[in-house]
Amino acid sequence: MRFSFSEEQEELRRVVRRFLEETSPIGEARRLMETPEGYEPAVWKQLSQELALPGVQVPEAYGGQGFGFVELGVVLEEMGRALYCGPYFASVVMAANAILNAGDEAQKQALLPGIASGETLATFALAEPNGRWDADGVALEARPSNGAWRLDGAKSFVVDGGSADLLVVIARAPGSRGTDGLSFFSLRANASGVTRRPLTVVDPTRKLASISFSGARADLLGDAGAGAPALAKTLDQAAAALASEMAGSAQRLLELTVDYAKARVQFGRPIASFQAIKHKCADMLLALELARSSAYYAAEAASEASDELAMAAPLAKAQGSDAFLAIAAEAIQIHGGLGFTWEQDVHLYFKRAKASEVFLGDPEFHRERLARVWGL
Amino acid sequence: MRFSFSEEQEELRRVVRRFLEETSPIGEARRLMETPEGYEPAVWKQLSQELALPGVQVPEAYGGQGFGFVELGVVLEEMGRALYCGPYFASVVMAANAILNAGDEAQKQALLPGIASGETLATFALAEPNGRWDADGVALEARPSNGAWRLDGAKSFVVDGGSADLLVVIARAPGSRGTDGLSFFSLRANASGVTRRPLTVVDPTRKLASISFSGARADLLGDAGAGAPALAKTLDQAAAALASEMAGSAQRLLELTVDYAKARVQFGRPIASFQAIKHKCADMLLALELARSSAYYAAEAASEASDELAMAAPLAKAQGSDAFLAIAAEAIQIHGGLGFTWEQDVHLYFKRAKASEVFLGDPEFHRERLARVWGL
Amino acid sequence: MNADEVRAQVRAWLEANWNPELSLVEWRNQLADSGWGCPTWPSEWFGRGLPVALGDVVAEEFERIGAVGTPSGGGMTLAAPTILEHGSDDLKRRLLRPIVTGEHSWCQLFSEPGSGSDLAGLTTRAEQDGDEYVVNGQKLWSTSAHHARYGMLLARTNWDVPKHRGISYFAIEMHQPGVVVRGLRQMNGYASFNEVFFNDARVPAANAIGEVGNGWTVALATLAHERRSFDALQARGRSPKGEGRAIDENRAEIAELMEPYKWYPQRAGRVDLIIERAKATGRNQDPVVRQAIAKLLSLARSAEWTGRRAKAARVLGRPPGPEGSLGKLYASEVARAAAHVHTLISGSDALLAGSDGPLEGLIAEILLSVPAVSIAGGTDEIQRNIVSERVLGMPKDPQIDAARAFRDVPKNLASKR
Amino acid sequence: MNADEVRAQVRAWLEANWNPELSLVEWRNQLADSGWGCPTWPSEWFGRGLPVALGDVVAEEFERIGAVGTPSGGGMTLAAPTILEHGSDDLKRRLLRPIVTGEHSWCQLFSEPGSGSDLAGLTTRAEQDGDEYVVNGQKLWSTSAHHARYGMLLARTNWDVPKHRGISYFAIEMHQPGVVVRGLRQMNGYASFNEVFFNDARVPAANAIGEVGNGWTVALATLAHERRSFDALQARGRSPKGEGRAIDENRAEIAELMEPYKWYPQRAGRVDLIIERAKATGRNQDPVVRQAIAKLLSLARSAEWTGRRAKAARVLGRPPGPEGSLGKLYASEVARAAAHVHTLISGSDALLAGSDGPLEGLIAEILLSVPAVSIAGGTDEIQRNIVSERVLGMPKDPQIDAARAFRDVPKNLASKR
Repeated sequence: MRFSFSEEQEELRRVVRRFLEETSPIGEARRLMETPEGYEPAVWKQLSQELALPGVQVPEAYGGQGFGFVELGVVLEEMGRALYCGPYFASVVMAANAILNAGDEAQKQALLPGIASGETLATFALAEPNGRWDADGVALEARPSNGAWRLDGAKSFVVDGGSADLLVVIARAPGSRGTDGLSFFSLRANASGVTRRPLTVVDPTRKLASISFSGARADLLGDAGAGAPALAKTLDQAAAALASEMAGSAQRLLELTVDYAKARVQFGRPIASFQAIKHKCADMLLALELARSSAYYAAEAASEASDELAMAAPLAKAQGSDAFLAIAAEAIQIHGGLGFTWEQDVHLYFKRAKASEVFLGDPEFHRERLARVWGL
Repeated sequence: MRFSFSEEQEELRRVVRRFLEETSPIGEARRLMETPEGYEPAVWKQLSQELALPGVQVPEAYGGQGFGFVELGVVLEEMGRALYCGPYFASVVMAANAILNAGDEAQKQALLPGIASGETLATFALAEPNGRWDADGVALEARPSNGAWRLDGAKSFVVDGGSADLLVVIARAPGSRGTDGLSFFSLRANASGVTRRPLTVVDPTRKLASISFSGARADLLGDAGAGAPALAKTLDQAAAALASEMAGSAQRLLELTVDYAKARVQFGRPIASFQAIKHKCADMLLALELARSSAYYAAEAASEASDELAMAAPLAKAQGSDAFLAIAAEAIQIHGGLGFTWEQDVHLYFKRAKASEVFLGDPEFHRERLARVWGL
Repeated sequence: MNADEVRAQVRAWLEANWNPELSLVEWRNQLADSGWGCPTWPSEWFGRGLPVALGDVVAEEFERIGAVGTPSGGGMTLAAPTILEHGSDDLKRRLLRPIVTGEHSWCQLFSEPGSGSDLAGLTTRAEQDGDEYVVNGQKLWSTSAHHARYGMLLARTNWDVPKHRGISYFAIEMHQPGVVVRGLRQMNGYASFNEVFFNDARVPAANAIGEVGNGWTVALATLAHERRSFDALQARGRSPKGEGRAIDENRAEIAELMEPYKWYPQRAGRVDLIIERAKATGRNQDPVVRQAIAKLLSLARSAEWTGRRAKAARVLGRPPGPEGSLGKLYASEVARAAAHVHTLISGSDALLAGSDGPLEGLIAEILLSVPAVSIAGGTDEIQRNIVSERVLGMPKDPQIDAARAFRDVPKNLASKR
Repeated sequence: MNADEVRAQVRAWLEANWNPELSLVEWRNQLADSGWGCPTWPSEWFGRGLPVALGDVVAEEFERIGAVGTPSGGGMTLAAPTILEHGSDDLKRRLLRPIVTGEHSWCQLFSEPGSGSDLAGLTTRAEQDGDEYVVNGQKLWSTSAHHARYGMLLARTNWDVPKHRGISYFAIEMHQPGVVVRGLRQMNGYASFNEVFFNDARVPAANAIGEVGNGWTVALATLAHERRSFDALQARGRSPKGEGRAIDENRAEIAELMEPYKWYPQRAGRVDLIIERAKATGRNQDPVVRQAIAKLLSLARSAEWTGRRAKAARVLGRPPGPEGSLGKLYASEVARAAAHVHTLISGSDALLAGSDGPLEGLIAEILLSVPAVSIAGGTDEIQRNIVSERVLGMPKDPQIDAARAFRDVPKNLASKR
């Protein structure tokens, strides 16, 4: 582990930050969260064609930039900072990695270039109405039917499931249980037998959909019944990526809050001079730096495809979402009454924090995974 | 529930406080904690004969004052405040109640007057080296042998087990499990087959002993095999009593700390004027008042022998020990370096808090009992 | 006069006069004339000068018979008592009756964008112009400004004295061109509060409640009434059962008044739902969840018991212990913990709101409302200052603004003039 | 001179001169004369004026060959660098060599009962009497005062200027009638610190390090060295393996030096024991315990990683980020959480200490030692002030004493003169 970013990585950060400050100021998030698709195609196009961000971590062989998860983490940290609204997490973090982990060579050749170029919007449908994010939660059934497969059941909490063109899903063989009989599939979102419904969400800057499948025709990714390891790996990679995104949001929140406290005068002095506020901010910084450290560590572990990822990812997710939520709550508190208003931006981050707490599994779930990793 | 003390109860509080301030200043606790028996017989005699405190809650029919658990709670709150060192908790709270709950009329007649008068020092041996405080933890075996019973096994964490004359113990029929086959017994501490060993403890102001039994001859209290309800009730009564004692200690700690903060000058002002210290003290008060409220509620529930006790006692114990420990930790923190020294009294209370956290079962144990009471 | 006599009298009067078919205003004019509507007010001002205890007796009889009483809301609970204590006879004559009849509803115009915790730092200004004052500035957090006829306005009339001494308290007409009211949306989607903008609004000098420059003292009286009135508001937010014009009009009046408070139960965390939710979701099987619930309910119960101790002491006429000042801080702690446990129970469903969310979106409403508890009506930080100073007797922070002319005290850029 | 040349030179010198059979003092006199003992010191003062990086090279060679180096402890890490920076040549001549040889050990005499967080508020006084100063007062928390030959003393020589400007820094002889050292017992039973009482103790004016009245500046230099030296101390608290008089004497020296630090690992919470304890007790089966452990270890790991980030930035010569200033606060958080988890794991056994307690009393020692972490070397409250001011750039609390003559600043009764 290097515990630091290279000059190139810092440069990437500067480029992405500048781009998002210009194209996605917080007002954009406010506008887009009221729209059904929840993103601005023009910005997505620019971000794909000029910055090639969707391909940042896709191998060059599949039309990507071939960078690692550290670079992906940098991009997500900046997107979290800006509260960027777009299908990046769904398509690049979840779907692309699911395909990389589960698909065979030909399938990667077929599916990844579109994602890497930003032309295809994909997503990975993992959770179901039962709300679980592990193998036991998968109930969607897949049956072979002359050469292809048929899916029956329902997925839910699917990120940007409403706007995606390509769906990657995990399903199981009828009668199988636990980690047995799990397989990955891909299908077009508009395939017959697929019904998508947008969900009303706590965090409108991240769109979720439920998707039901009734005999929908899908293509198997990789080998039938061998999906469990790829599921765990994809979840860990997504958790690590989410940790970076949360760290970026939390960092921004702390900046907003400290700036506000320095400018806000009560009793003839900036409230930033009151020890109660100072110590709250110090505690926010303590939580933030832990979240950043674990997110960075998880990103490095993912980049090196090291076994450490199985420890680092759940750690970073559980700690990162706890930190993000605590920081968001204090940010509102320090902003006082104004912090509770719609006009102030803090609540947008608070809602993202609240959603991130349980998205991909809540802290208790990931800590239990950690306990197992540590042999408890 | 009355949520207030009567004038008589307030008067009792004043009397006990004055008595303990005169006879048991904190210096006494420092002296006695270095002695093996850990109490001052002269003070015990005075407290028994002049104030009749050991009998406060023993029915008049058995030589007591016939007051209730609220009065007992008042006495314990003051003992906690003074960090009084003596066999009161062992003899009056644990043993007397065990006998009242388990014994038959004749046995109460025989055993209680001595305890109520303070002449007999008794204790109740519940836990064993496995450290549990419930029926499942009881492994000590009792076998009938011509008219009497023989005990084999070991008890531990026995309060003032070293100085007690009379032992009340709970044991089980060989081969029985859980709440079945539990019976109470009484025997002289110096009976043959009884070996007592003082334990080295974290809180030297409360002496503990381990006691092993090899064929020791004991008398059955009440009916054989019917001890489970009396065990639960005795534990709840003891937990409620401990809650009052802890509230008294915590209250004293807060007073010591606020006084210190007002007197201690740094940077040209009393540290009590720094918001960080003020808010810490406010939080200590918040925790204290919750602990007092739940302790008082539990005492009333015990007095009224209401079903509420099964809820109020574990609630008061878990919350009370958490509050006491948090308050003790902050008390040391606010006292700064001096708070960590032997000369300062704070650490005596901290050690009592640390011990009270797990004595009679740790907060997790009692919260799980609560969850069951609430039908979860 | 003792309770039974009062009871007999009011009962007789109500039996003789209560008529549900009257218009609400007609009926309340009878209440005003008879003095039975506000029996604890002085007899020369629509009351009967009864002690509070006997006032409760009168209320019981109204409830028993099902007669409509005086209106709820800020007019009766805040404005009227303040006017009675500090207002001129002219103001009492002009303002009290329409409060009693409900024709005039009132709103509070105290807080400002630039002065929240530091209320006395307000910068809305009132400048004398003949026998009127001209008001400019902005107020915030006014719950019922959108339908109020009058406002209780705090404005600065003197900038050359320390902040507490330059404030005046006015009864200002809301229906005038210089006053603009705008609803203020909150993060949970509701809009329970208003912003009020004053742009050369005018108020007669005769509408000053108390002396000009002495407004802070008057404001403290209003705030004291406010602390007492919230329970009352809840209690009186019920109209009598039964039929009739007066009753229907009263229902409508109360509905309008209570509208902004819809989400308050969610703000408090809805601890009452925890056990059933845990069982319904099966999460009650998880030892970690069981611990969290036991901890939360222990906190909530003990906080409630602490409140009961305070009440009991009051009833016994004993000096109030510390328990009283702590309720607001407990409420924050409970709400925060409850939101956490609701999330723990709901798992991924905590992502969903509206009809997709658990309990038709109620859980989401809880999660997005609890942040208000620790802010509204005095932040937790201010409360901790109060507790440590008033209960524990710890010294204040050094006050750097209290003694200086307000003109020279640093202010928020927004509120600089 | 580059690393290889230095390495070659020191290696040659050591091979020629290192002799374990010499007495420790004999050997160290050779180190002092050769300059290889403290190669980063100036060549005119027992050193060779090498940059720090090359100093490490020399240290590596000593380690490789197993030669004894200069002593650990306050003399080398605090006193000597302070004297080199601020001391007169006369002081350097008199005081440095016995530090290098280890004949004189030193102690720090900064903190007082009345000035803890506010070190500059110290009230130990030094009054001039001819060419000497007479010292009266009390110091606290001095780790090695009981075997120190000299003390680094901060005393107030001028009460008519603000607190930072009236302090002087002296090198005072500890072995004199006016100085009494008393061990101070802690709540965990150890006595790692001393109280030092000055009763008309005397120190030559020539022993002032830096100018009289300028002691605060000199003290800051010592404190800066102290922050750096703790790791170093740990690192150098090892004597070379092997046999021989010098090595044996060095072992004894180190044993005496490290004695007071025995309980420091317990103070930090012994996170390293958690997993094995949980398995040994079977508590690892309890989901509640599993959560608590996962939370604790996550905290501990991330805190460690945060430290690694700071180090990495230093190595790359980048501006230190916030990570650096946070370590001490993380240490408190980890220790507190670890004590909680150890209790959760131990259950009733947490009642027991000594040979009856878990791990022969080690768990009890943890529970009674962790309260020190958040106090020693700057309380958590002071640390949070520092973090919010230096890292987040938030303004200081109003300073009421900084500008006033110290004589007029309120003080603790105890330290009133």
